[in-house]
Amino acid sequence: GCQQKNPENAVLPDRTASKITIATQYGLGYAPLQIMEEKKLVEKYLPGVEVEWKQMGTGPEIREAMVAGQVDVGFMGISPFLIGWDKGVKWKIATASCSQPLALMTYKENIRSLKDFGVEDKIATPAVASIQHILLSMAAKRELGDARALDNNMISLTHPDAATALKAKKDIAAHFASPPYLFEELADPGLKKVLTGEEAFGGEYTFIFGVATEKFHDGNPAAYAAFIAAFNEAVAFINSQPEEAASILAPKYNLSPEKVYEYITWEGTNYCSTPYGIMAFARFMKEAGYIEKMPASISDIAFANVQAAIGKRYGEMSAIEKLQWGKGE
Amino acid sequence: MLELQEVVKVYLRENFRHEVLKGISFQVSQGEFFCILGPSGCGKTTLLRMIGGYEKVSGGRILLQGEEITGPGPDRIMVFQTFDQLFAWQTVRGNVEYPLKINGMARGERRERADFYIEMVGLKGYENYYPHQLSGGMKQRAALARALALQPQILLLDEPFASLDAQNREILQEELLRIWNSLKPTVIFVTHAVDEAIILADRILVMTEDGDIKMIVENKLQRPRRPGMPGFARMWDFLYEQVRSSRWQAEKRKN
Amino acid sequence: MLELQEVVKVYLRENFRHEVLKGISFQVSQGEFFCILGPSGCGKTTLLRMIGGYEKVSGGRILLQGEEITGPGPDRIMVFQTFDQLFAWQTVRGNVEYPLKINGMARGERRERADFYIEMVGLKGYENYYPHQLSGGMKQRAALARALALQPQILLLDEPFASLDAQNREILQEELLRIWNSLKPTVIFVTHAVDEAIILADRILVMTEDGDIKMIVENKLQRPRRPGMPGFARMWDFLYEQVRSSRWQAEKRKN
Amino acid sequence: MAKRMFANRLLSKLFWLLLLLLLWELISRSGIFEPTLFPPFSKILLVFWQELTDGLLLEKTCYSLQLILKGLFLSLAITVVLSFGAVSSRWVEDLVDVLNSILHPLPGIALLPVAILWFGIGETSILFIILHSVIWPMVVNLKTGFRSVPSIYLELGRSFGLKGIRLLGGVILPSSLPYFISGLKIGWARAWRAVIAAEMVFGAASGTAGGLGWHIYMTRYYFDIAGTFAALLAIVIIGILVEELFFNILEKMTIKKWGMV
Amino acid sequence: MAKRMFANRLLSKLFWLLLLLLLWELISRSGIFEPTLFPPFSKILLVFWQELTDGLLLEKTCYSLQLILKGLFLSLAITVVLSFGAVSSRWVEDLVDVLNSILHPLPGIALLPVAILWFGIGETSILFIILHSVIWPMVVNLKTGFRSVPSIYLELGRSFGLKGIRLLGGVILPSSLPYFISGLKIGWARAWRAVIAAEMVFGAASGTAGGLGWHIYMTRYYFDIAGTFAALLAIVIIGILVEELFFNILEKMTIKKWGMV
Ligand SMILES: Nc1ncnc2c1ncn2[C@@H]1O[C@H](COP(=O)(O)OP(=O)(O)OP(=O)(O)O)[C@@H](O)[C@H]1O
Ligand SMILES: Nc1ncnc2c1ncn2[C@@H]1O[C@H](COP(=O)(O)OP(=O)(O)OP(=O)(O)O)[C@@H](O)[C@H]1O
Ligand SMILES: [Mg+2]
Ligand SMILES: [Mg+2]
Repeated sequence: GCQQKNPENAVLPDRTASKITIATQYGLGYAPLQIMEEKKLVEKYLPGVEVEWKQMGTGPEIREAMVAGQVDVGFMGISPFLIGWDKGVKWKIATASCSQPLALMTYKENIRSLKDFGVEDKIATPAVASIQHILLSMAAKRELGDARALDNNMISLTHPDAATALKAKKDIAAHFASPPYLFEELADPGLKKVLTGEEAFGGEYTFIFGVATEKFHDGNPAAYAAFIAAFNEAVAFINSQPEEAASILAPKYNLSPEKVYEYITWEGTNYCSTPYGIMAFARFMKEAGYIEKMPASISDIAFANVQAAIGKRYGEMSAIEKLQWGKGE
Repeated sequence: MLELQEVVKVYLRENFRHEVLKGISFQVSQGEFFCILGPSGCGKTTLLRMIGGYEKVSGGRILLQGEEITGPGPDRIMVFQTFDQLFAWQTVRGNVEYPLKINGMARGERRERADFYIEMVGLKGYENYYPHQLSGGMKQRAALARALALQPQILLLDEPFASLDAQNREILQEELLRIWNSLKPTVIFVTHAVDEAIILADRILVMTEDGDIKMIVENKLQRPRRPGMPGFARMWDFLYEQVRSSRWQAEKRKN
Repeated sequence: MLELQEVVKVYLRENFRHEVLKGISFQVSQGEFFCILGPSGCGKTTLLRMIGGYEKVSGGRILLQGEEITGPGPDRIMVFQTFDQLFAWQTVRGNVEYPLKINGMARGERRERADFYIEMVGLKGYENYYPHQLSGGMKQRAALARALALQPQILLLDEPFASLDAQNREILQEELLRIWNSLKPTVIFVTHAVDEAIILADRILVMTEDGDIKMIVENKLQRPRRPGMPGFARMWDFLYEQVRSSRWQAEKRKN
Repeated sequence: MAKRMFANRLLSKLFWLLLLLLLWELISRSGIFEPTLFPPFSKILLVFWQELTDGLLLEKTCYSLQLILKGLFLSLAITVVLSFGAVSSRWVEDLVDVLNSILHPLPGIALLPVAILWFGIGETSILFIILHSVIWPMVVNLKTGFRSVPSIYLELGRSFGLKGIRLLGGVILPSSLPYFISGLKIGWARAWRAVIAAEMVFGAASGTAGGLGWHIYMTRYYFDIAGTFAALLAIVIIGILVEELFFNILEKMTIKKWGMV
Repeated sequence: MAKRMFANRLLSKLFWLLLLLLLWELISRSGIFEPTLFPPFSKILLVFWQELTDGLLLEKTCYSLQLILKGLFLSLAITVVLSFGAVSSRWVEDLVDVLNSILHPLPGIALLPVAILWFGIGETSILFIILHSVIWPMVVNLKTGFRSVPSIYLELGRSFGLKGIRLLGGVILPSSLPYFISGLKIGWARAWRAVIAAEMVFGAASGTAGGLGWHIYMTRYYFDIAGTFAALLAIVIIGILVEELFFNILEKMTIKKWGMV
């Protein structure tokens, strides 16, 4: 983290005005937040702070709520964040949350790789600039030599609807799924994996980020620091005591603790507050025209604590910094 | 032939049965002009509606040519007492033509027939008016024209002339009798006016206020009838007295 | 005092102006019983509605105590010609009581007054009926009771007795005159029946079929009036002739 | 209109209901459709029963229902004011017409940015979405109803000295009650749809566990289609109860008794 | 009801419209609200104009409109059949009532699994969502309308020998036209809402570039709120045109001319 602030020497006005509103979406990708809420970790680092938890439907709503000043820290994918940043929203990445396995699933026997997709074989991704969409374009560039090769195959469908359509074998051939739909689809013997997210990206990448407004970061440093510290502790807790974490999380998801345990320890799942792959996504989105600006450096889009976790070596990039650019650089 | 056998009508209200008609029996033969006289609220409209098939009997039977009436039909056309019986979405001419059209009459013929009856009831010039643009009496006349134009076997007329001036009423009485003479439909005619009953009817049914038959009077006066003619005044006095006394008796019974 | 000055009423229809009333002027003094006679469709209802303030004049003025009428008011109550003037959601008693309640009468008093008038019009026992459960004549009587119970300065009655039997009509004529004698409201009474006009009115306005004044006749017969009394028949003949000729003239003018 | 032969309509409705459910069960069991997506009704019922007994469903239902009732009452008040304004004044009528043609076709979801900006992301925004869904169809119906009041009733009301709000309550509302009830029925159903949709967006934003809409979102997320249908079943059951107990009785006590329908 | 003094209502509506827009502009420019979420109307108009001139908006609007019209016509037919069945037969009425209380409150989004299962993810599913949105409010109104037909009209119709479908067309429909038009107005607005919502789900799934709903989704996703509002503006303009040109003229030619309102 950045300046490790003791609650005792926190600046006075901060302590009185300490309120933090955190918005998440639904799913186990946001598990550290439920741990934080349940174990009152923010309160631990900043006694007296008032934490408001909001669970919302999709990324754009969280983004709008942050722009409207209703939310201090929101969790979302890389694309909604970068699009907002590109449009001038004053916010930066405060932490990564997790990586999760993504995979392109199909029920068609004849499809084994991207080359096998015919003109009529539709692939569902959640939205045009979604991470799934971008990963697929990256893979198309690598395997087919053209980032736009699959553009006419791709259609937009939300995950539940795409999963439904895939199971019903109706109108679509493949679905670029994320958990828990991916788990569900992997369990279906009629479906098989064509491509994983890491294969597409060519390395590790972060799936979900915590984004904070600059207003919150600058105006309420104590609360910001408490949030980061608490988040890190929650991530550490999940990683070191997954069974206990699973039993805390289970009731919140209406699932059995065993199931939750299975999910949070699934191969490819990694709760980690250090981000991976952010610059590669930014570059790709810029190239594809989804955004107009390219961040000059990581510190343009991430707060100092993130920069600290990534590091910056003189002359060349640090090992983790390199990973932000993926294998493509 | 129309035959009512012990017809009873009961309305159920929250806590009690309102027995409107208590066992009415009479017969009307084909082509007869039959009048019903009776105080307001005695059940004349109800009776007519049951003959028309719009209302179920609560007891007894109504037979038409020996068969029980089960619902409305184009053999019996009723002119209702209320002013809202013209279709609001059709002009006067449209209203008169419509049932003819339904029954398959060709355009030209029905136009001609409609205009004939419209003129007869004195609504010439108002063919293209919508009902809401007519006066009360004009609405009633238009409804009458519509019914007459259909030339049904049985005409059920519920105080069709109540809202007409004496002059108009006289003319229409004459026209009605002319039509009746030439086509010989059975006419059942409800009226409050004793003189109207005498001028028009072959037989006159007088009802008591509590929904029973007081008497049926045969009207043997020579047609055409006029108020001043011999026997008219006597008949008038007699009927008037009957209606009045039926009312007082009912009142006494109530108290 | 009510004064009409050159009142004109025109309805605009798609392609032409229908001039219903063409410059009507007359005065009715406070407490007068004024009758309007005229053929169906001549504009009687329209005239009454304008006095009631429900309809705008197209020309001329209507003055009440020297002030122009701008809209309806509780000083003028109208009994309409149609059967749908009772509030469907109130019982007979509710209907009669409601305007009294609006005008701030205490519960007990208005109940008493309502019941008095309901009995007067012969609807005792029907207090709790809803309008759709009444016969046509009963609806009209209930509306009359409601209007009388309000005891307004001016009563506008549009053929209130048209759907009543002779007996009921006679009783209500008497009751109306009794009330008029004791409270002395101004009454403007539209009727088709010449004898009714003679029995009731101080003055009788005869209208032509095309919406003009034919004449205003002063009725100097001694009250109480009865059809058989001296002078009645002569007056009847005279008025009847006037109404008839006004109709024929109009017809001739049209052709 | 059509006269009924049997007094007890509930029986015949029950018959249809059971028939439909049977059909559902059969189609599902036939295996034509993927059974995880189209679970047999018996399974839905089982899930429903479990969730009902552990109190979860009841709690969520109450939460949503509470929002709906608030929304409906507010909508009702606003609708009456708008419609009455519209029939009283030409200017207000034109304003209401303009607002109606602008706002009625706009989906709540498209107004989210504004809703979030103005009302935040709590209950108020959900209420806003409900109001936006409920008010306009009710205004359309009530305005038509007010305009259809027979002019003779208005004339009588004015004659008796009624004006403004008293004319509204004494004459206009009772006389346009069939339209009003129709509008209320539509509003009730719309409120359900709106609350479900809004909760899916605002989720458990208000700090509580959320209502049925959020529950539907969650069950769908974890592919628990039977759970989704169990939540829908709760809505259906409440819908039928309200129809039979509230609307039918309301109609029997008013417009049917008065001979209006 | 209230008599109008000026014949030209359009003028006064225009006045209100301009006033509302001015208000929008002023509030937005005042900076009380975050301007990216609440862009000034002038900016929206600019975007609207750009998108209009480059043909994009027109194409998207036509696509959505085409879906709506299909949906409305289908719904109309189904509604009339259902409502007529309901007034003709006690059994059908009970079935329609049951269907209505089951389906009316269910949000389209909750029926998505079933819709996808049955109809896939193409236009048919969008149509299904539209029908589900439009049919029920229209059924509620039309059923009330049919039941409110004065019994004297039915009696006359039957007397003249009308039965079944001819009674429907000749008497019942014209007499319940105010309800019908109200229902149609609601249905029209609902169809818009439904098509927007459905397109957000099914996106450009049908292979074309998608309609306004998809456009709204995309602009929102790209945080182009002015673009979102420009799309809404297209809906509003069409709404006003249809209100003024279609509904007003329809009313003038029918229920107003007939003295029904
Ligand atoms: N739905 C109903 N419920 C209860 N009573 C009713 C209902 N309909 C009619 N009645 C009663 O039936 C009786 C007869 O009514 P009807 O209309 O037949 O009288 P009428 O002889 O035609 O009278 P009028 O000359 O006044 O028209 C009335 O006392 C009325 O109250
Ligand atoms: N909205 C309208 N448009 C055109 N003409 C109308 C309208 N309303 C009424 N009229 C006409 O006005 C004339 C007078 O109608 P009014 O109701 O005053 O007659 P009336 O004397 O009361 O007749 P009745 O004795 O039959 O009731 C009629 O010729 C009628 O056609
Ligand atoms: Mg009668
Ligand atoms: Mg009249």
